[in-house]
Amino acid sequence: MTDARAVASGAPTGRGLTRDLRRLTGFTLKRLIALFLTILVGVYLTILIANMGGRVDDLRMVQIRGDVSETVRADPAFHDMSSEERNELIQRRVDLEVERLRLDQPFIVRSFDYLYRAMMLDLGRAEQMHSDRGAREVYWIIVERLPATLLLFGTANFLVFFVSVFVALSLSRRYGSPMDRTMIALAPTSAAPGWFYGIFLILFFAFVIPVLPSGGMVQAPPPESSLAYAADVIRHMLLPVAAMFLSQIFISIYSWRTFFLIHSSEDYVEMARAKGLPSNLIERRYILRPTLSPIVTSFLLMLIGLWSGAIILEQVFNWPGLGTLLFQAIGHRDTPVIIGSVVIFAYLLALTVFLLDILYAILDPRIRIGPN
Amino acid sequence: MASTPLLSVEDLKLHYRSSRGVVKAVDGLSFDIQRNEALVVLGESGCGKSSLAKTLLRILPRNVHHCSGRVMLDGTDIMALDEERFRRDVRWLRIAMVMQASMNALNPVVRVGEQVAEPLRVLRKWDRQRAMRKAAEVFELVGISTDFLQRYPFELSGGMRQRVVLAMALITDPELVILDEPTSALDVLTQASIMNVLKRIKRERGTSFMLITHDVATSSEIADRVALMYAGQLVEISTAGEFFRHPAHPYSKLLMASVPRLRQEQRPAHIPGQPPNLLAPPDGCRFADRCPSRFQRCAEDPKMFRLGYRRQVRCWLFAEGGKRP
Amino acid sequence: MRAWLSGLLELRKYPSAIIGMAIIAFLVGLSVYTVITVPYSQALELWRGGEQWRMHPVNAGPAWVDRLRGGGKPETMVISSADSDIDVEPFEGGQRLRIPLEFDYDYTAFPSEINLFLSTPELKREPFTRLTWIAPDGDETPLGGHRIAREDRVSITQDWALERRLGHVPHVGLLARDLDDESPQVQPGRYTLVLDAIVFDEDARIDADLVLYGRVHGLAGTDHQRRDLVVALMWGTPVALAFGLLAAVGTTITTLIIAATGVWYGGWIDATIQRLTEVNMILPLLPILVMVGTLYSTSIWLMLGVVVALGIFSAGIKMYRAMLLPIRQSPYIEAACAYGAGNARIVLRYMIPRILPVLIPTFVTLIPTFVFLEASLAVLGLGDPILPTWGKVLNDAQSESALYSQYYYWVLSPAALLMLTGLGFAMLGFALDRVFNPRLRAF
Amino acid sequence: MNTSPPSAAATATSETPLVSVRDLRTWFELRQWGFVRVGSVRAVDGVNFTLKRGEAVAFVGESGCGKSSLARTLLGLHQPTAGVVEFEGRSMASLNSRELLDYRARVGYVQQDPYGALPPFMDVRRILREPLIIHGIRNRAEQERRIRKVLEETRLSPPDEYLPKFPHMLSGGQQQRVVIARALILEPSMIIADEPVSMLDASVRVEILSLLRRIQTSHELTLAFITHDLSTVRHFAERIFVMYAGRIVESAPVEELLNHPQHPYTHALLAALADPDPDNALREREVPSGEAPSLLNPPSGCRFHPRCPHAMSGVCDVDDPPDFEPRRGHISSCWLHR
Repeated sequence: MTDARAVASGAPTGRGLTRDLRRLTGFTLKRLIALFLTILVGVYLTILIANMGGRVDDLRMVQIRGDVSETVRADPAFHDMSSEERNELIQRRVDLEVERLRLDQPFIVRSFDYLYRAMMLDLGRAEQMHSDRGAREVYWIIVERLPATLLLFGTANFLVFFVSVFVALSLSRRYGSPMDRTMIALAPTSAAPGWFYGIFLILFFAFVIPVLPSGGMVQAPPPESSLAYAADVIRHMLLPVAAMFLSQIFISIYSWRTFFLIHSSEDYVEMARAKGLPSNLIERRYILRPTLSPIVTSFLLMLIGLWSGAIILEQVFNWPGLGTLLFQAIGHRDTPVIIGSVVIFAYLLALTVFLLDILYAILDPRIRIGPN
Repeated sequence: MASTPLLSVEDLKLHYRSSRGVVKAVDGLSFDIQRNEALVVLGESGCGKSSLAKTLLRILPRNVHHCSGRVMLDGTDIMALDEERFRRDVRWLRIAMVMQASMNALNPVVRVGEQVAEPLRVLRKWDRQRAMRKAAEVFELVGISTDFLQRYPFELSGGMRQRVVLAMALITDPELVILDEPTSALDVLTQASIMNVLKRIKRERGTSFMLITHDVATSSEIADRVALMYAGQLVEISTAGEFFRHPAHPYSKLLMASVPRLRQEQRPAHIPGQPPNLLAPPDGCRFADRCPSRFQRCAEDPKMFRLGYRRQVRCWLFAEGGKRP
Repeated sequence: MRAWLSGLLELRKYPSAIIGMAIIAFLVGLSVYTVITVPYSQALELWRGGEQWRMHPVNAGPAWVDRLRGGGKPETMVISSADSDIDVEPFEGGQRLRIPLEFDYDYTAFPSEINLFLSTPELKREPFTRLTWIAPDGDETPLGGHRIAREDRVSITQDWALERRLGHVPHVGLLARDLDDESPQVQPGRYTLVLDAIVFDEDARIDADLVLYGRVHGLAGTDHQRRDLVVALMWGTPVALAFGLLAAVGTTITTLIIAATGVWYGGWIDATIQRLTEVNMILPLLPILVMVGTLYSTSIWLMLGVVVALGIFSAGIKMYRAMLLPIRQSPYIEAACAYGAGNARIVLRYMIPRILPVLIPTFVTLIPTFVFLEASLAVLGLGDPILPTWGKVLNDAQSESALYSQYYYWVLSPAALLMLTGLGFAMLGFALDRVFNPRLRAF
Repeated sequence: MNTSPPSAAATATSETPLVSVRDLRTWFELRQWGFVRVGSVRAVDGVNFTLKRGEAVAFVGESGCGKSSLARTLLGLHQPTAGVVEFEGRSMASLNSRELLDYRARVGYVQQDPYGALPPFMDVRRILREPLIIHGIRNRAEQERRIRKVLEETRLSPPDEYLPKFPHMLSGGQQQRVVIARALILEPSMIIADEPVSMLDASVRVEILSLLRRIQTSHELTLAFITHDLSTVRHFAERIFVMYAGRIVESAPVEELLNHPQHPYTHALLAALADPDPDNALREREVPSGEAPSLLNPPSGCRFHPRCPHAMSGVCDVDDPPDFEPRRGHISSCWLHR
């Protein structure tokens, strides 16, 4: 008995923790390697799609030739050349440019070069666009827009996530109540994406009853004090966040409610009830905790979905984020920016997936320790 | 009798709704359990025996339709207590339970030690140290190494998990432990060793047991008395000696004859027919359809007839016995 | 089969399922009607726009909305010379024609535009005509003279000299009761536009059509290119349904078969499929579609192909895999192996049918997702270049700042149809989910 | 009944056992990420036995002792890692796919969980037709005739009542009859029944076991009956193989084994088993300590030695015990018989 007491009073806790930490580190490393490979393949696929075995190169050749002849013709220094001489000069310059861009090498070779540069986040230079500070590097153009996107989507997602989980928990307690039925009935409204609700919200709150701005991130000119600036950004965020919230919340509540109902009929929940535990403890430790990993998974999957949706929602609300950037790049046919955005999206998604894995392992000992 | 029984159940009913109608899972049960007594509730699957356990601990399914009756624990009607009182005073402190399918009875993401100590921490407000010490004690009692306190359920074998669940039921020293098919998924050797643990606990601590099972052979390992259920009703309550040696109800007789025995030449026989549908149980005796000694009166519903000391049988064949003083 | 039937019968208990099915039936009916009455080639031709729409107003709202609100906005009026009594007065080497174009104007609002279309078929010398506008009170306004080409349009609205003379735009000034009023009222009654023409031919003819463009038009109104939106709204239905259905079928079936194959064979095949799924998970669908649309073509069929291709290794595989793994272990599969069922038979006949009930609701709810995806692409300006779709209407509205100009109908009608589609399928899908998903049945 | 070979062949083959298994090993490789090997589970690890035609035998052991893996290996569902399985004198490893399909028709399989063993989306008719279709019997009338015949044999009559039913509409006993009918429909010469009654109610168990036994005798089938419950064996098998941790530790005719158990493990099993008796409550049973070993890493020497009350250090924990024959026809692999 004394022996048992010594064992029970602490030592194994420490041992258990170090064991868990060791396993967790190993798991994280493994996932990192796997994810790195995944990104590698994903980005390479993106490059392949973007170049479709070199078709973009043809476009670029045409463009280079056009640009060169333009500059040559416009330069008064070459005006008195004969047309043959001029053509020769143009050809030389084109060749030089082709060599500089290494367009003379086979695509497959360059594709790995592109891959290397994309992995190093060297996304090249934009053809038309530039960042607000004037940089032409795609990387800077994108990085400048990223915070706006993160702010908007982060806020909306967290709102949807926490509100839905907590409403769902309370609904699963009030199974069959009028509130419960209403939520079920409202769930199909989530078939429409956020931008769709955005249009209605703009219609009502910016035009029919003009109380909120119809788009943008901050009024022009922006307010001087940072407090007023923040308040103005929040005012501009209201409609897009509401749009995303509306389009997601009911389906989220519905699925969480069902999820919790299913899990609250697990044997161990029944056991906890039989054990006389109070219901808030049961909810916290017996319903939420064992199901945290699927909850987090679906939250992150929702994030992934919304990343994609960002493009159009930002466009509808004229929000100066990655989505609008991509939209503008389409308008300018600025290929490097488009490809760069896709790569950055891929990185963001990969990061999300990685977070998901690690959270999974932290939350669920079954994954962390594993049945070997 | 002079002493009040530990648990006394009168006319307990539990009906629940299903998509096809109301299922009368428990339909008017009355029995009692004395202190330090083990009552075995025997019955085939679907006869309502698991619902009985859940009704006693008031962990009812969401689709309950009707639940009534009196459950007296040491003289107080615990069915009349409100939910919060019941939770704080009765659950686990006085009646604990070992669930069927212990595989899933443990929270997969909480270390087993904490789960076992949890009732003390929550209901008795013990501090962690003290609760864990007690947990280590019960682990010893049920025969698990205290190293396992820090393990997660999925790291344990089925037998170990079953012992953990048993430890959890014993940690509050309850007066009554309800065991719902505690060993049905386990191997013969593990089964026997868990039955040994139960016997020891009963002997050393004077705990009362209610063992719910369909396995006649295992039930005899611990039974002081046997209650046989059929289609939501009790058909016979006897002392173990009488039930296993001289079953009274025709169903009891057939059931005993159907048990394969290792040390007996006689070949087991099966019971023809099937149990009735609990959605619409037949009028009259529910076993009549399958009963070899059926006669006219079986069309009426028999009541429990008294047959000797603490022995009752729900069969018209014993109607005379019931009239005897 | 019987299980399916009883499942479908069960659906009757869910009002949302019935509403959903009614909506879907309506949409399908509308599609069939559209495809039959307006053939594909004709729809494309109509949607291309141009001269064929010259008789339609620009950005007119739906008529029924105005009538519901008790408004008296005019619809388009066409007064044709074919219906009027033409005075013919021959002279040497030609004739003098007097064509009165009479009409009653009883609307309370002014038209949005006035044009006169003239055509003089087979004339060698261009005739000359002088126009006079006669109001109900007898006031005559000369509109000047014109030499008429073979096909000619006299845009009375854009007659700047006339506008200066009247003090209002011509389509207001010509119909106003009192020109000095800041906001003039319509003078109701019979108007006449008289064409006095001199033609230099014996049996010459002049066809004239006076068009007073309305402020409302038909069921759905018109857009900035005078196109009737009914065409786009109607044709948008079969396009949306076909896209949604094909994309849903394409992704679901391929994904399911791949997941089942992976689960059945296990080992490196499963591992490869899993890794591919992970790669696919980090490929963002919409940006890639945008990229493909920008770099190659925005044909709806190419988009469909890309959607399906990217959908094959989608996250759905993980879901199906999780559902199929326990099925792969289930005794009935083992039994099938023991009596000699082959791999293909096990995958197609034993594994897939088992999860079909769970799949059908997912499939139904997937359809609107793709419908909205197509609309999203169109709103981004990557819609199919030639097909009329709801998304394109939204895109036009967006780029013409419809909301700012208060052309709400332009946004609301395609949005309503999109919403209807979304709701219809989602309502049915949710009900199906509750009927066919055994885990949900109790709830 | 019509599967029995022509009489000339019968005399020739009556000497050769139906099934002969020599040093059979079925190991399962544990892999990570689908390709990295991290170890093997030795589910069946050196098993020898022969089964005669028309014989009913039982394999008894705790769960995880490899008895189900053995059954699956015999059924050709797992590839043996090493060793030989011969069926009618032919090694299974030498069969081509056509012959393997024929073999599958010759061996029927009855599983533990009758509900799980039936595809829930098929009705009884379809369930019984499936094996026929797979084995090329496509004539509808012939299919129907065979289906009705097996339903009669398994006492599911009248057949018309059961044919259109789906598994969930049947009781557990009826489901198991359908499973047995499916195992019989290809007219096999052997049936492997893996815990056929452990998920059924006590009152139905005897019925199903009797049915299996009756079919076995009337069709002169070989019945390999796998169970963890010794008490059901007595009346339904002629010979018993006791398995422990991937090996057969003892084999003998039923009465012989029950009355004169030789191996300590068999002793323990018999001591742990209760017949219903009120006196059971008064005594504790002798149970060996510990649990069955992990098959990933089985103990050296005799696999039972860590739990054995008679273990001799230096012997039992070092060398594998060979098969001894302490009594006639009674084989036990334990160093005590040395």
